[in-house]
Amino acid sequence: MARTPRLHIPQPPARPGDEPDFSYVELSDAGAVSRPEVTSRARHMENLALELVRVIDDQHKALGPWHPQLDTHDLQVGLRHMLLTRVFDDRMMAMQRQGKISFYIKSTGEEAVSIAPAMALQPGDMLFPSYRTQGLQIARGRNLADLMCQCLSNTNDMCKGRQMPVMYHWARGNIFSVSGNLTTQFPQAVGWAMAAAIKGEDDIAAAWIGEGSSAEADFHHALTFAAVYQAPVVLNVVNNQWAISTFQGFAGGERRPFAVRGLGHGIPGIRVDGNDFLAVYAVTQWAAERARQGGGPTLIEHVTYRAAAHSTSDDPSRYRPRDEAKAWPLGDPIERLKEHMIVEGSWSEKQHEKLVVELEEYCAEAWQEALSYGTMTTGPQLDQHELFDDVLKDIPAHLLAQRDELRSLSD
Amino acid sequence: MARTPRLHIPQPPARPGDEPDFSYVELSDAGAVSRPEVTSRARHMENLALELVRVIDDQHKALGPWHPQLDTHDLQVGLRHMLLTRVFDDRMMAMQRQGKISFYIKSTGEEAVSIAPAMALQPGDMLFPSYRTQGLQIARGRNLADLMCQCLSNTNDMCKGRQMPVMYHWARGNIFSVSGNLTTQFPQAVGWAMAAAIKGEDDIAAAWIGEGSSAEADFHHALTFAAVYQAPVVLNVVNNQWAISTFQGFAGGERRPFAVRGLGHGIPGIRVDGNDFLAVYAVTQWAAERARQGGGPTLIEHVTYRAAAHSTSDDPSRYRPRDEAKAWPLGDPIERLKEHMIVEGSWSEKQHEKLVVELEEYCAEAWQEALSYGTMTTGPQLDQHELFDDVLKDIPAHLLAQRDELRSLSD
Amino acid sequence: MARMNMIQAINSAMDIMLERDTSVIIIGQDVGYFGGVFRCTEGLQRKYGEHRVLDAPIAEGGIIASAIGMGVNGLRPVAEIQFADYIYPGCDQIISELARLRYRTAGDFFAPVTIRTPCGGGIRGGQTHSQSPEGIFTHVCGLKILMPSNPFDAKGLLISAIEDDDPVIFFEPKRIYNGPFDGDPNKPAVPWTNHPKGEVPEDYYTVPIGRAEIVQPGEDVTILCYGTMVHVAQAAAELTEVDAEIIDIRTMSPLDVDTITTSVEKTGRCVITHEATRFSGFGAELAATIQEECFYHLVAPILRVTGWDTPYPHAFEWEYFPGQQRISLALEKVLEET
Amino acid sequence: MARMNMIQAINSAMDIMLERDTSVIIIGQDVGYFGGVFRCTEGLQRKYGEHRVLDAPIAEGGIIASAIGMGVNGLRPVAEIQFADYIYPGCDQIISELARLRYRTAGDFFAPVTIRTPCGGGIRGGQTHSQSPEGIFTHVCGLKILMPSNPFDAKGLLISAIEDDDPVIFFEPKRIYNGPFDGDPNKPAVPWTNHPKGEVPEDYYTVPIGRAEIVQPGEDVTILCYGTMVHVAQAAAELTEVDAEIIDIRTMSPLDVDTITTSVEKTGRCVITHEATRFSGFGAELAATIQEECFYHLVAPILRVTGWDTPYPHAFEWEYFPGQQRISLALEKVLEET
Ligand SMILES: Cc1ncc(C[n+]2csc(CCOP(=O)(O)OP(=O)(O)O)c2C)c(N)n1
Ligand SMILES: Cc1ncc(C[n+]2csc(CCOP(=O)(O)OP(=O)(O)O)c2C)c(N)n1
Ligand SMILES: [Mg+2]
Ligand SMILES: [Mg+2]
Repeated sequence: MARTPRLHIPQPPARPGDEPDFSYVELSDAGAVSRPEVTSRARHMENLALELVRVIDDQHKALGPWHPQLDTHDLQVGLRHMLLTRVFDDRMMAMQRQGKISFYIKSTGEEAVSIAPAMALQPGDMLFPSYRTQGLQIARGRNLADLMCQCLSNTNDMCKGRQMPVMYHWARGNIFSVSGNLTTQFPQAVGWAMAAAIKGEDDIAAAWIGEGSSAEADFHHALTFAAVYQAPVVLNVVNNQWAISTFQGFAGGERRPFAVRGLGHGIPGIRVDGNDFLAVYAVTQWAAERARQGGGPTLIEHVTYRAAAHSTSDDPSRYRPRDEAKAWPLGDPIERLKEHMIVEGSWSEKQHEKLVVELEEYCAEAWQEALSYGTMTTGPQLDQHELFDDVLKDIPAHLLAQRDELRSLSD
Repeated sequence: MARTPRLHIPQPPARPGDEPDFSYVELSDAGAVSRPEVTSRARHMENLALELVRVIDDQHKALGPWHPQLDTHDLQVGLRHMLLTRVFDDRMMAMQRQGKISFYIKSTGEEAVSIAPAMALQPGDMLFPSYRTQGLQIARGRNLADLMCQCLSNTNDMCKGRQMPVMYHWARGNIFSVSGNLTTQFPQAVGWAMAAAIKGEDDIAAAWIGEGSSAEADFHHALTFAAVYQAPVVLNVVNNQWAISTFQGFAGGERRPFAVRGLGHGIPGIRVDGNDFLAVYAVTQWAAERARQGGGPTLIEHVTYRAAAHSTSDDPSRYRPRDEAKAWPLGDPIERLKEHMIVEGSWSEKQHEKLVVELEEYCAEAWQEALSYGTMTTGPQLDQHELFDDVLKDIPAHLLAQRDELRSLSD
Repeated sequence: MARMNMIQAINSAMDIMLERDTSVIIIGQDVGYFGGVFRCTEGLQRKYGEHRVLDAPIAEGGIIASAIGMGVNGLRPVAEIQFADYIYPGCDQIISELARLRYRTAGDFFAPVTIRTPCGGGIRGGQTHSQSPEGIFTHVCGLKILMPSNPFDAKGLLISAIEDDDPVIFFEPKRIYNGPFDGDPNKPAVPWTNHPKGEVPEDYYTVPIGRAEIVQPGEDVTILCYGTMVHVAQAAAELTEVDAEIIDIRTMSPLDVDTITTSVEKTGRCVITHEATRFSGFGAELAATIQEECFYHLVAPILRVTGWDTPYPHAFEWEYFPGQQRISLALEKVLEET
Repeated sequence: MARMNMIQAINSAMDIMLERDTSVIIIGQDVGYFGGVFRCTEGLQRKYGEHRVLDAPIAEGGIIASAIGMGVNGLRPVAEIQFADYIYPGCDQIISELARLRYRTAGDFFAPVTIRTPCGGGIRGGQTHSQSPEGIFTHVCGLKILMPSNPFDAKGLLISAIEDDDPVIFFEPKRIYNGPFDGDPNKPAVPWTNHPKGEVPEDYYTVPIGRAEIVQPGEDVTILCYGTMVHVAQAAAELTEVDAEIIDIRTMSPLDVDTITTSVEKTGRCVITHEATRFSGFGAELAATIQEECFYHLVAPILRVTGWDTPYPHAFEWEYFPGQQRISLALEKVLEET
């Protein structure tokens, strides 16, 4: 090339071998960000997209206008759900390493961004999950064994063996199906919310994607349709800094926070400390109330960190410093809620230890229950001929013929 | 439906029979908007996306920091190009009505948004047009007959009869091909600009879409890629208030101006009076300079009005007041530049009348020249067998066979 | 019975379904106040309100996606894509989501979306207003693909599609919106008025999905066609005075294989015609299936008469269009063999 | 000669082209610093810099669109779509733009873009990491569609693709990235080391686009296949001890019809196999063309052995995969007929 290239290439703060560096993450003090009325106009609260809503401070105290004032019971439930999510993740990861399941995706360090919203929303609200929001299932009380059965593609798998692990859904629990195709759920959630509004119902929708996924077309479709029709929906972008090997700068995070994308469409954007359970709860509650009152959509950017590998197929030490998670300035969501509760006097180290043990046992039992439905290779097996069901509502002639053909093979 | 629907449905200000109402268009006074350094950070000039850059005031004077200070020659060239565009449009419309061409799209009232940018950019800059920017061709000196030949699908058609009328391109003139598929050119322009930057070249790209088209996925792709790589590109959204029958609210214009979409990505957004030749020239020059200096992309919203029907297939009296164009608060771009030049003493009514006659004659001559290359039904004809060329660079075997088959039919 | 053209028949289908089922809604570009660029939704917004008949942003992907979300939330959306040429921005939502939702959730979720879209050439629309992309979607399992050839079927099939719990793409051959077209552009345009299939009940009725129709019985050769080509095939058969059995496929997927094979077993000869490009087009599936099912009955190779493997050109659309002459030649050719 | 697996061969092709032609650039998700999720671009960014090997935002439509723009501006982009299952958001830019640009501008503009994308199942990827969508794109005129079955062809074809001025979609059957796979998942994995096509020149060479390869000559039946299925077909032929002529299509579009018809005219029998779903899949085009061209030589119906017409399931991928047993049965069936 004749001349010097001058294309800007986003640069992550640190690569393997470098010192982790999160100086680029702009922080606000806990309690520092104002909380507008839910009926305020989007243009009068643009600061929310730039600042960082935080409730729990460095001394573990909760403060400021966004303090959701949850009672002890709710705090304990939240902590328990987050912890259970982590324990579940760890066990499934181990099971994948042992070859019991083919694949897994952990949400370690990001538990608050699903648990807190799921608690702040109403049971009738429809959730459109990403593959890293297993916490939604747990917070809504899903039987752990059901999730495990999906990962095992066994006889109790709600997907009948058709989907890779973690692609859960729960119709009765109002949780939509996880798609392998990024961001597709975002505008679908908007459509769901539009239908609720058309029917005059009060339910709202909420959806989750990663920050990397915000580059997809469907992000724009979601914002446009949500803005045009003022759909009652809460759109969550989980900015965990990484999308497989590319840091958030490759989705445009170098220039403006993802919450600001909302403002471009006249949608309120809120940037929240995703590792602060109370803050996430509060902003979700605010956005949900706004939506339910007819105020339309809100875009929430959850600032967090993907502490685990992308998936069991990934090795992050190839592209980021090994100890980056430790340097993450917003800490760990479980630790932070726990410390807060201890400081508030509603929790103790001892209770915590006991809870961990209890949850591990619960998880182990659930695993045993799940195994009783078989694995892909042992125990009871799904009927392979069901692979022809549900392509259409009724099996068409050519699929019946193909099923017969498969049947004749196995005979 | 049990309950009252509560979905928001955007409402245009006026429908057939109603009084036109443009009170929703937020205006600024001419000269009132500040002009930042081209090196300023996007976040320090967000006001540009909300205010309206205007140079020519109600007394036809040019003023303020955006006054481009063009000399008389340039003003006359600009006026001539705009006028020629209009004269050309009127003739082609008439030709369509007479059945000489199958289809046409006018740009009446929007001439400034192509003529002024084309003049403010460098000849080496690559233009990615929409179907309503014939002015780009005219400003770059395209032979009128060439454009007419395209509309006639005749033997001199640069598209060899393959495209509907107005789908021009001009490789030598650095004008890309108009696509029938909305918005596709936007991210392509970004890619072109990325390549220029990779090669270390100084050329930049510019692209045009309508405001309705900003809802398409490719708008988001363009903004994301432009922001991430800081591509040297000027992205123009022509907000002419209508997209066929739907007013700009259905693209999200009810809430925030389209220029604000840029801010969501950290891209400077400028809202400009699209009927003010001088203002459009100035903001384009500013954005081009910024891009050339490595400052990355700019999104420009041209606030204008589609004075004509969408196309020759459309009848706007079905969906908007007949006299809406007259009520448009930003006037007509040709009238405004003309009045300004008269006030400045560099033009006269008489010169203007003479010019109109001259251009009409030029246009009539060009039409005769174009006809000498045939029409779809009369005169010299394209070779129908060329319809197999250019699918691939070399004609593959199966297309040779199909060509033979066609040949055997016509024998 | 009323006389309707295809636009009126399609409009009537939606009108009836909007009336019968409050969960039916219409969404698309310009479909609301304006009534659609081809006027298929004319009057519907006025009648059923802005919450039932929605103008949409210009984003086909967003239209399909929001229709899926609405479908999951109990509505029955009918989404219009203004031209089939503009369906591609919706491909991911159609293929990865709409077609797969029921399967991947083992039936727990589904979205009963009908996508209506005008297709086909012959209106001087050039390469971006003339395409027939049905072949792409017939390869996508989980979708039902329809194309009617007349007002009666259009209404009955569209009602079936809207009532169907599976996703349907309903292609509307725009060349015959106003009247049957036999492939000769020089003849004066004919309205649906005198065509038997232009008689359309004003009330609710259905034409079943998944059934081809024998438009004309015959002994010597089977012609498989759909959409506009049904009329062109009929004209070609008449022109050549061939005793052709003409089958209007109507539902490309799932395909009514029985009707087709029964016919070819009888005639031993088959010509397939569609407007879409030939290579890997839907005609290939028809030929592949027939040669497999009817191998021992075939006395001549199955021929395909289709659009050339080029984009649809503006200037030479009649040279491009698989017209009477090409079909006639194919008929003669298959009949030559003994 | 070196021993390479398919990943190394693909990497080598790009390495050589980046070296030889400064207009070649690579763009895709995770292709830069990380070297790609399948490691096909490993080391290339380090060697050629961040302006030649670009990590991209997660937007397939944007990747294709920007590659088109770069192509128009004189570069020769090689775009990676991380999985073929994720190509759909790029459909509009591929079909409406990339494939049509040369035609609609009568040759004045073109974009020499190569799209690389891993396809196929057998890695427990479920329905969103196992698809083979080549059939959709073979129906789109203006594209060239390739799928290699071994390292030697992969490198030679990829170099041809990058040098080609037409747009190419280069499908990489990921199941055989590391070794040939005969369809039996219970056998230990085999590396490319001992396979003759695992011998790959380190330097520049090309394998021509548009030419099928007779992988194994034979007299009794022709097997048409590509990608992973080449190896499965070979195993099935061996298993059944059938004297099969096995043809690796390699270029699906434009298709090397001559090699195919010459073979079928000789053998009189044909089995077609691909992993993609059957209905309207690429096998249909093969069967349709062959029955037309070789009608009088065929002694038995052409059979297709393909993925079932369902999404690719996670649990039953081997029940889904068109394996040795199904191909063997088809071979036996076509040989039964006399
Ligand atoms: C349409 C599509 N393109 C690409 C992929 C492959 N892919 C899976 S996850 C992923 C990264 C997503 O990152 P992000 O959105 O930040 O979510 P996170 O993994 O960080 O939770 C990619 C590229 C996909 N699944 N779908
Ligand atoms: C992908 C796609 N969808 C739909 C259309 C049909 N269509 C052509 S022009 C148009 C309206 C565009 O409006 P706008 O972008 O505001 O441009 P304007 O006509 O006002 O200049 C529509 C919907 C198309 N050409 N391409
Ligand atoms: Mg992420
Ligand atoms: Mg417009």
